[in-house]
Amino acid sequence: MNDVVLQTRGLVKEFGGLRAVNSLDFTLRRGELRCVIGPNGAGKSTLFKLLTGQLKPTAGTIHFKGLDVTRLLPHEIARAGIGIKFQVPRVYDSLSVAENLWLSARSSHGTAGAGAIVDRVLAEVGLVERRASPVGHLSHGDRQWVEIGMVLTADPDLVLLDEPTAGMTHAEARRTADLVREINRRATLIVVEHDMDFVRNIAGYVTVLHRGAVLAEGTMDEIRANDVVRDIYLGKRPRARS
Amino acid sequence: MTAWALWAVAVVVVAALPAVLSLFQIVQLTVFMIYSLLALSLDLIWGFGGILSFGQAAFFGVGGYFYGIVGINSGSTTLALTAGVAGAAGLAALLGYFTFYGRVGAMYFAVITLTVTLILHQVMGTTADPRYAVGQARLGGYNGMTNIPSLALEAPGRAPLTLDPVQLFYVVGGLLLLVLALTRALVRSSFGRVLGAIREDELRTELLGYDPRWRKLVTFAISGGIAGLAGGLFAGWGNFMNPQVFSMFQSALVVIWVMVGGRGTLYGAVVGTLVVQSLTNYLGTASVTYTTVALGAVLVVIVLLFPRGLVPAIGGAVRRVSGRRPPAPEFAR
Amino acid sequence: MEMNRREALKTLGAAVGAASVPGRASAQSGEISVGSLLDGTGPINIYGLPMIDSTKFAIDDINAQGGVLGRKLRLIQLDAQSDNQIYAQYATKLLVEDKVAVLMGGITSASREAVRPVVGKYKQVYFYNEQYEGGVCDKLVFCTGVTPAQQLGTLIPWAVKEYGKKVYTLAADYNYGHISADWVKVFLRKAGGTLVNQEFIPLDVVNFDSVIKRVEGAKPDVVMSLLVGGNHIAFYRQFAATGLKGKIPIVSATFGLGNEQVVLTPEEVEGLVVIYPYFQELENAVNREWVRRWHQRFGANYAYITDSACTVWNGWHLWAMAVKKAGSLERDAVTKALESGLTFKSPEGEITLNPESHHVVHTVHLAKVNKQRGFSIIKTFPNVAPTDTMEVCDLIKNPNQAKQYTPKF
Amino acid sequence: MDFVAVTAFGILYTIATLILLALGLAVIFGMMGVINLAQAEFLMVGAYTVLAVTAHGASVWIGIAVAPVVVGLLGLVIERTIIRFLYGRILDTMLATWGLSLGLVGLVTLVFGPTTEGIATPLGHFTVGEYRLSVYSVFVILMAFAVLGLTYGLFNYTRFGLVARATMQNPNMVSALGVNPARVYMGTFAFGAALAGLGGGVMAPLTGVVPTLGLAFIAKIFITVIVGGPVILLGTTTAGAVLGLVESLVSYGSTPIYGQVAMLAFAIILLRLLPQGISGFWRRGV
Repeated sequence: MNDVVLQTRGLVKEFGGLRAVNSLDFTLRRGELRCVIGPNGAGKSTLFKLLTGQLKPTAGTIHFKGLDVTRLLPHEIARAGIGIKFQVPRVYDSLSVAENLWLSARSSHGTAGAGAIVDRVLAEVGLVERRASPVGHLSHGDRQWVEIGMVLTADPDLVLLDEPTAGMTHAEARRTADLVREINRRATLIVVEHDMDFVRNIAGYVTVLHRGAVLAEGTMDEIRANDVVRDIYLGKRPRARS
Repeated sequence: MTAWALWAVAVVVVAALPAVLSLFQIVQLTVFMIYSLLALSLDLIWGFGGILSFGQAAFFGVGGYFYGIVGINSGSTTLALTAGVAGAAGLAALLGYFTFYGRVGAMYFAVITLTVTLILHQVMGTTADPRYAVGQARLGGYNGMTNIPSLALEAPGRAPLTLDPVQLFYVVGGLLLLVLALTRALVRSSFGRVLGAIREDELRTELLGYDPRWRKLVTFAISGGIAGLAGGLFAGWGNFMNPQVFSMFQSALVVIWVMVGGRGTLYGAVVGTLVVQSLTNYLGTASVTYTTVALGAVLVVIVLLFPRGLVPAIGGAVRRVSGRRPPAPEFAR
Repeated sequence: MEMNRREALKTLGAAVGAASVPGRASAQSGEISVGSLLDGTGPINIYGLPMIDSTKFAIDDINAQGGVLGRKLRLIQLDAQSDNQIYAQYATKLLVEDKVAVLMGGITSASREAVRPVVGKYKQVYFYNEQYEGGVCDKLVFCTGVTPAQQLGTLIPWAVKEYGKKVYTLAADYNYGHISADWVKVFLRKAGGTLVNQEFIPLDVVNFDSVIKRVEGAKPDVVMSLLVGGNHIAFYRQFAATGLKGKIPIVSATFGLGNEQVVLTPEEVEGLVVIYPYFQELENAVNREWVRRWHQRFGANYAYITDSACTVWNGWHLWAMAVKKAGSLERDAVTKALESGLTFKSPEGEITLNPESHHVVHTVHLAKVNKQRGFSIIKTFPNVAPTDTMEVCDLIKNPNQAKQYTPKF
Repeated sequence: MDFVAVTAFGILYTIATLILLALGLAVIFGMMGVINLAQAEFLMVGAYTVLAVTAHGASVWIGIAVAPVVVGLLGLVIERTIIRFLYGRILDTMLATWGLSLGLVGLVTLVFGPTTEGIATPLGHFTVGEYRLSVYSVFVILMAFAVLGLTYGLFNYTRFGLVARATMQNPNMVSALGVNPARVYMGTFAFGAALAGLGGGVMAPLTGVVPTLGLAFIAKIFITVIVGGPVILLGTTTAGAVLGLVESLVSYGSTPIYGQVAMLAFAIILLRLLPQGISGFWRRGV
């Protein structure tokens, strides 16, 4: 039990009658690389908002590294070691690449150590030569890298990645998959993704969400074989020979 | 290098001015510099903190009244000035806790700070009765508090030296440059850069582990303290404080100074104050009924033609003329 | 009062000249700079504009008689924009930069108290030409306006006799209102009347509903109004609107200074009794001539020549007489001349400047608002002394004073 | 007993005047997010229109009818020359309209001079027990509710109202549907100005009309609108009722000084407890 990093029990989030998250029980062990898939409106982004404290749950609890974080404020949860990367990169356009990274590095390692970590991660994400240019001038792909870099410099225990490959070319997606595995060496991950190739590529354990609850959990192959998932997720089709 | 050259020039100019100006112009410039400090306090919280406060006039007034009360009763103007700064910073911290920890929206924060100022205007306006006094310092209602002691240099063991207009000019000028330098340093420090990040995207910064509430509160308290310092100096300059400092006009005037000068440039606040105040003064001496019409017209023109304020506009023009690429945001290690 | 084209251009021209020439005092033989600081804009300009007109008229009148010491007076008229901070700044400019031979101005007591410390710091003669709450005892300051002892001391005994003992006081909530309300208590006790209630109203209150209900409930014999400013005009209007005008009479020591009788209609305020040294309708030779020349200069449709305008006229002429008598512009000489019991044939009647208190002994007139948006004189009280200040302030015996006494019970 | 009735009437009257004066600003702020600090000067110009009309012999009622038209046109001119360039820039409009209010006060002083002959309150008075009330105050209350109804009707039952509400919620979509948002803003700003003109006109026979009349109202109507929140009519009505109630109760209980302080303090508490204003719960609308 001691290697459980994250556990939600009976987690509910209601928006005036609509249950975006419907008594969700979810457990994550240290070092896991969990993918979360499901159609739009399945509650994926609401779950991430609950895990990061942006939304307060209507009911249920969230435990992170044994600590009850249900009622904590976003910055307290971030300090406890949960980092997030948004689907549309949320970075500081007016600040330079290095400054963006510096901000997250300083948060967890203090002003002293921040400079060195920034240089190391800049190399990892391949943005060394763009370090001084304002992020506002970068391409969409580079901005994704900046945000991934910000996650790396913060060095959290649990990383939430919200569709990291959105808007990326295949080559960039493959590079991202390598990087996700690299992050996984040091941190546990939950990746929300629609790109099935990418999910198969990083091949962790998969959870399928539907109407705010867990529909099915298992390896990628088990999920592909699961008829219920196919009907719900891929829509009703004449029962083709699987 | 250019930054240090600019500072050196500024110090030399302030030092040389009294020799060049007439006594009245010195007295006039002293109060303009005091107003610039007040504008600076708004530029810190608004230009850098991204939070528009309509309450700087309240902290200015509190600073002045505290200076008056402590000055009249204790006789020591240094103590009075510290009381002014502390009183104003205290009010700012209290107001900051009440609003930032309540997650109040930006527009509502501006209205709350304005309402607090109007309440002070109402309440201080009703203290005309002699029984409203703190020690010997009568609050004086709309007529205001009179016989406030002039600023004096006090050294332990030596009789306090009341400053004459030229000495007061140097003290105020020195304080303005000092506060300007300190705020520049604060803004460039790691605290200041996180504040800038909060201004640009508060949620993102919160998700990086920074608590925006106490950072905004600390910045607001510092800004309140600077406004309180300006209020204390003003009371020491004019030996007089009255509730008109809390009026809606005064609250808006502080915002006008910073908008005219240009937000987020620190120097903009000083330039904006000097431009608007010398214009108001000139109009006042020009003729009787044209003052408000002319000031109104000028404000409308500035908003339409120089939306980002004079200093950025001038800066932009200089850059366009000199062809230099806009400076990349420096990143001090 | 239309600001006619010629008048406006002349002011602009003169001002540009004044502003551009860095105010070095003109040489011994040239013009004498004199300073006037009044509110031309902002809420207080309903009092200020007639006073500014009177200032210019007085300066021209003195210059027409050869000025003083053979030199013409050069008026520097500044607009304080109803802002007390600007009063302090401009007072400094007039005393320090323009080195004016005399400073006159200030309308509300607040503006006077902003100017007085500056006068104290840069030591020059200062005239405050406006009705006020009395008690200022300052070697450098001469208050030529009427004080509570002269107004209320005469009005209250008359009102108690005329209307009855129960008085309800409504006062503007600032120093003038508070101190004058205290004087109402003093004179009411002397006249054997009783104060039913006393209420202080902020300057920006426009809705008098609750106040009127309380007045109605208290059923006083007479209402004593010490209300001030444009917004308070609403009280008289709403008082009449509820039909109380006929029922409960009003007497006032401030009504008319801001031409309230012009803004309000006769049906609303006819019969309201006031008391001042000056009314445009005064029947004496000096006043008839003065009003004729005033209308000749400012136009016949000029709203009304207020008491403050006459006080400003008195102030300038008293100063001019003192300078001629002293034969110099030097401050102490002029002060000594001003303390020699000067008398002046003012449009209000003959006035004398009391040496000890630096205040003026006025002839005071009771009058009531008439149908022509003007006043009809009821009774005249010659040579009423400013006893409230004279009892406590003797600047001959102990000259270095610069404070304001308030009534003690 | 009749003191209670009279006080209740007084409270209703205070609330009615607050709503009548604040509605124009609510329409402009709620609909276009523009803070018009010259709104109080629109009231003043409305009052002066009534004076000008009655000075030329017409009755006060014609004056009150003409006032919204004159001020509406003034609003149109100002919108076309100044406000149009400042949409979306809320602070710049505050600064520009502040300059505008200074200018309007100066101009009116130049044209009308500081003191202008006023008009008495028409319609006489009636008595409740031993107290007397002016019939005109009943007219003011009826006018306030009439204007509320008119505005509600305009925004909910007319084509212009529908388009205006759509523009408020999504200007881009409206232009995609072929409506020019600028024209809608022009109409809305003019309507807001006309409401202020009407409010000023109705107040003319009640207060002394001086160029600086607006200064007494600007703070109160500004705070009422902000406390009211995004839904214009509902917000302004409830905020006007609550703040008006607090102010008049305390004024009757003690003195007008504490009445005004109580209202301001209560506004702060409301802003703190309801960060989106009273009507923040309902979707943005009318």
